[in-house]
Amino acid sequence: MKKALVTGKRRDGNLVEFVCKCPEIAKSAVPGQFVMISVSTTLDPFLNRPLGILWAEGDYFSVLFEIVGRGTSLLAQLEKGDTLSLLGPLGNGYSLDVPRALLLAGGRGIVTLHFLARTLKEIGISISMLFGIQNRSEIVLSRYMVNCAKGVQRFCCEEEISGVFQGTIVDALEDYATVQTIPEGTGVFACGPEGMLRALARHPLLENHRVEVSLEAVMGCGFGVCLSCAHKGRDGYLHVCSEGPVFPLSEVAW
Amino acid sequence: MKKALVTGKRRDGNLVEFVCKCPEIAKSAVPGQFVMISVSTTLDPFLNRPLGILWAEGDYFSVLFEIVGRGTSLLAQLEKGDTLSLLGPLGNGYSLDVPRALLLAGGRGIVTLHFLARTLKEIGISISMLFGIQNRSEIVLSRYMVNCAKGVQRFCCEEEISGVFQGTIVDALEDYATVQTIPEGTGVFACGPEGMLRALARHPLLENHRVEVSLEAVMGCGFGVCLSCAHKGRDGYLHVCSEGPVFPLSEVAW
Amino acid sequence: MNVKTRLGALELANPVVLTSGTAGYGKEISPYLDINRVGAITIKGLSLFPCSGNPPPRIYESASGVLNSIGLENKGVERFIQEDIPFLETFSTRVITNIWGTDEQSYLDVARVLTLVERVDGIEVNVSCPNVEKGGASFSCDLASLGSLIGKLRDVISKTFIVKLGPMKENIGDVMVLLEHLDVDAVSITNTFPALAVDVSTQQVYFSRKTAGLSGPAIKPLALRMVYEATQASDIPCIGMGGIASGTDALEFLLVGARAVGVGTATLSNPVASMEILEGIHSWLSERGIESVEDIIGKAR
Amino acid sequence: MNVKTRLGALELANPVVLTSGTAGYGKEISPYLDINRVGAITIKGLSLFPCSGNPPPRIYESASGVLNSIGLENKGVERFIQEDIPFLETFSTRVITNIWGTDEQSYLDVARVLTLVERVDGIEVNVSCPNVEKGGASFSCDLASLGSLIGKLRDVISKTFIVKLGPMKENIGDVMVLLEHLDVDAVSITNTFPALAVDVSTQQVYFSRKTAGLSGPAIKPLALRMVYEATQASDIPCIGMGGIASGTDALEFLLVGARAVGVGTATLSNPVASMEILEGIHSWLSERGIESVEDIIGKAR
Ligand SMILES: Cc1cc2nc3c(=O)[nH]c(=O)nc-3n(C[C@H](O)[C@H](O)[C@H](O)COP(=O)(O)OP(=O)(O)OC[C@H]3O[C@@H](n4cnc5c(N)ncnc54)[C@H](O)[C@@H]3O)c2cc1C
Ligand SMILES: Cc1cc2nc3c(=O)[nH]c(=O)nc-3n(C[C@H](O)[C@H](O)[C@H](O)COP(=O)(O)OP(=O)(O)OC[C@H]3O[C@@H](n4cnc5c(N)ncnc54)[C@H](O)[C@@H]3O)c2cc1C
Ligand SMILES: Cc1cc2nc3c(=O)[nH]c(=O)nc-3n(C[C@H](O)[C@H](O)[C@H](O)COP(=O)(O)O)c2cc1C
Ligand SMILES: Cc1cc2nc3c(=O)[nH]c(=O)nc-3n(C[C@H](O)[C@H](O)[C@H](O)COP(=O)(O)O)c2cc1C
Ligand code: FES
Ligand code: FES
Repeated sequence: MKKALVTGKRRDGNLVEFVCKCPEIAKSAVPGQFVMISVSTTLDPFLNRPLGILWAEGDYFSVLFEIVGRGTSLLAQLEKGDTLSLLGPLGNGYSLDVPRALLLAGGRGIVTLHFLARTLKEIGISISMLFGIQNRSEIVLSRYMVNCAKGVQRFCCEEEISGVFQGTIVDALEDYATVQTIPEGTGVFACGPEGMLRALARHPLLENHRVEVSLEAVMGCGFGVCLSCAHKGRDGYLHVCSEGPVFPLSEVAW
Repeated sequence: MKKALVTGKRRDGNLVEFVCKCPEIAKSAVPGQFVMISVSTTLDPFLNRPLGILWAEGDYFSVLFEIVGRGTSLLAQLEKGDTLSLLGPLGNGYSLDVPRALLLAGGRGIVTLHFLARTLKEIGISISMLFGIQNRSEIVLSRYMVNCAKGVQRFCCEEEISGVFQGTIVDALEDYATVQTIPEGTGVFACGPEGMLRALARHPLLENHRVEVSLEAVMGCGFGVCLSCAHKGRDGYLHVCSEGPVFPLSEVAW
Repeated sequence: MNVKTRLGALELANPVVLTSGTAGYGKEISPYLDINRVGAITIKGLSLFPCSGNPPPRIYESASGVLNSIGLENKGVERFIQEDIPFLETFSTRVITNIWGTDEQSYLDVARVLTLVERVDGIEVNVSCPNVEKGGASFSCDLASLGSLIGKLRDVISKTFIVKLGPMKENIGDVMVLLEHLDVDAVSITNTFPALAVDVSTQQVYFSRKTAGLSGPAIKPLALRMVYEATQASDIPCIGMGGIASGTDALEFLLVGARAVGVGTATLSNPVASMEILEGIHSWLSERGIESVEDIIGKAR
Repeated sequence: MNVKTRLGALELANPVVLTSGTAGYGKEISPYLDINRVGAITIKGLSLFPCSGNPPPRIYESASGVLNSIGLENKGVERFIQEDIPFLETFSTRVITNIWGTDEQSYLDVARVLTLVERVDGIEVNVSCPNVEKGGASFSCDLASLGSLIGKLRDVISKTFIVKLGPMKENIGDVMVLLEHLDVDAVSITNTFPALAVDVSTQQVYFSRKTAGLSGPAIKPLALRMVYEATQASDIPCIGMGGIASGTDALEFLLVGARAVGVGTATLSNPVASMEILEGIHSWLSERGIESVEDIIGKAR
């Protein structure tokens, strides 16, 4: 297991961000990858928890997570100065060899797309980003949208918020497509709840594009030994931790 | 469960003392009683740990423990400002209706005898105290000997330490008896390892005295429902948490 | 909201039951918990004569679990009636007495005494005590001896008759069908699991009787499976137990088919665990607008 | 210090074995752990044909334990030989292949293929796979069908022949005596325990196959008891496993009679758990001046 020092903590309601120092992980991480973090020093809970990498720079990287159960609650108790025990970076990242990119992020799916956007921007690739949330409780997540000088940036919410496009990310995509065509060759990257990804999978607007999605699965190990992270694929099961978490949308089935 | 705020922490090697604020416990505790402290917020370890009360005064009381295993290690991680979840005060204390007292403390057995000595001193009963340790690593425990103007105070160690009587607490008792007779009616109170208590049980010097000993047992609940804290007694098993932990030596068997 | 439940003819004000061996004879838990507020209290296993139990140590902690080797220590049924029934008479909660014996006769003798005690609402028969040599273990190891014991007990027990099962060789569905034929009113599932602990410091087995019974959160998934299979095989009301420490745990047992839930080891670490569990059930039901606990019993299939 | 141990004719450099299903086919764990340093690696359970396993979710966490419903997914023996044996040939560690089938014939077919593979040192037969319908479960439910399968396999297996047992109805001592008669080289004890999980948010059973197998620290006391009873009944060398997560845990299994120890679920939370366990054994022995691990095997009786 690697060790990472928590050098920063930010908490907004149920969302927690840790900035961590761990050169080994930070220097090799690419967008789309994740870490497996130990959440307890006792024998309960026993398994590590997977969290996407929000950004990595120099000796530092960051994770952003929602408190949803036992593990994330325990993790949220750690403070600046505490040490994390973890594995990573794990999994395969997004393809960076695209002429331009359209990023579709739903809720906490913004985590790995934030990292992707920063990276694409750095290497000079133009990006557009649509970010959707279900309700106003998630509004703080919009902080992680990356400001891209050239590209379009859209924020939508299924609940009514004044000044914000009301609808799902699919609605926002359709709306976006009325003003902007998605040029052939655009790399489309999506990360968000299963329901959102499923809707995108059947969407005519994306039919002829190379789309990559990042999947989640309940994980045992995160490094390929236990086969617990199965997700339906076109030909049999995909293993999210070792073959993903990023997959060409065309390989995924629901 | 009651809550107690840790208002002070002192650590010397493997020994930890917590000063705790909990008026409910502090105001009713008597010497010889103990608390059951929760050592984990997860489901492992699941049971509470019994610890004797070192002193209680006003709204505060204190515990002093040795780190010996999983539970005490976890407990030792708590800091000033943290909150303990606990039950107590539990069990029956020492008899205070004695004309004078002789206290025999072995190792961390000093915990409850420290409280007893302070209390007897307060109510004006003359005390003598013999305190023994096995080796120099326990020397910090001598801090908890109570200075009693009138009585005798002796410190012994099985290992050689210059200026300190070398021997077991039984040796020290015999040595003490050569210079000082133990007047009839003296309340004799002993707390320490099983081996020490067993040696005292057969000792001719204590034959005609009222001796009370404090026993330990591995405990499930600490409040009398599970019957796990059995200790051999003259007539069947004694239950350390509910009938003790203080027993007349005459009732105990080995 | 209606949290009432029923074990045959016995109505419980709520589904949370204190299990045998973790609440003493009633008196011991009372300073910490108002026993009128639980659905029922089950008394420590009683035998005809007092039993001194096993030599210490009697308890050991494993990962999220507890091994006990109490050895069914108890004061015997006569002393219980003299010393504790008067105390229990000052309460209105349901009282279930747990019993055990070393042969059919001794089971029958205890049952005959307790069935005459007015304050006793139910008699729970422990047929799986792994801690005592020649103990109940033999009665649950095959259907024939189990059937013989239970059949005879049925004839003498006029209270709500509960059979307490533990892990055993026979298929649990077959056991349930047998118990249904024998007209048992309810079952308690499960007792502890046979287990072992080793003390590496002495390089010896930890308990003098070698094996001991595992309970606590560690066994919850095993207990859930047993309750699931038992309640699928038969409609005998079931008190589900094994590692319940939270409202969610209790709901899991109700969802798979238990009509009541037992709280054992959790009481040892928190004497009011049962009350917190009951509150957990209450708030979960009310958050979902579920009117009656009946509505969720057996919903997970 | 001598930590060598022996499973029949197979010598292991140390007693720590990676268990089946928690180390992949070898390749997956290799970036994290030098597999030459463990006593042996056991490969994920192989069947004659590839098997796609159970629908997700496949894993659930309970108190100090893990329920899995992988459903014995594997690439099949042929692909294993093509894709993974060449990789394993670059290592010197002992390789044990775990196998399963749906009837005697399919077990025999896999065994026949693997017994010819030079790199394979041992064949471990899983007779207790609770996750697969019509799976191994049937072979361990009575002595006759177990004996029939094992007898036939013995005839075709020329490697070290290991039978992997799980919880079952038959008395474990009787099973050991039977296996001794059938000339089995070693046993692995234990496989996972049949268990159930409920998702209260959906009010449904969590796994699509309903029951799943419980492993991890929660089951250690149950596994210790099985190993204790098995090694008392027979001298067949035993790989003890179930919840081992520390050097102390491993020593407990060795003390009750295991000749090697398996590390499974612990690897999932820490890929080098096996190495830390081995170091724990080393330092415990050396602190006590014990020369050889042999000296403590079976000392706790
Ligand atoms: C590759 C990957 C990357 C992830 N990145 C992030 C991230 O950046 N930020 C973030 O907040 N969350 C992320 N998740 C989800 C996160 O791992 C889970 O929320 C977390 O493991 C829940 O742990 P818990 O103990 O708090 O919840 P539990 O008490 O275990 O469960 C609470 C709920 O969460 C679900 N859940 C549990 N484990 C997982 C899992 N592995 N994947 C999905 N759902 C799960 C359960 O089914 C249950 O409904 C990621 C998951 C994966 C697989
Ligand atoms: C009434 C009473 C009062 C006590 N007062 C004090 C005190 O003031 N200060 C102090 O340091 N300790 C005291 N103890 C002992 C203390 O409870 C144990 O050291 C502690 O529970 C060990 O917990 P653990 O998880 O760290 O050890 P574990 O990992 O559980 O075990 C480590 C070792 O401690 C032994 N042990 C475990 N539980 C107990 C127990 N309840 N009693 C005795 N030995 C045990 C085990 O057998 C083992 O050898 C008291 C015990 C009792 C019964
Ligand atoms: C200390 C202790 C004593 C027990 N004594 C008895 C008993 O006398 N009779 C009985 O039928 N079950 C007895 N049990 C079993 C419990 O009633 C219960 O069935 C089991 O512990 C599982 O529930 P739990 O995990 O909530 O504890 C005892 C359990 C413990 C922990
Ligand atoms: C994810 C997972 C997959 C497993 N797959 C297999 C398998 O294919 N064949 C087998 O015999 N045992 C399998 N097992 C059982 C383990 O090898 C081991 O016997 C069991 O988990 C107990 O050990 P542990 O508590 O150390 O994990 C699996 C266990 C887990 C957790
Ligand atoms: S989580 Fe273990 S293989 Fe993917
Ligand atoms: S520890 Fe439970 S009765 Fe004493």
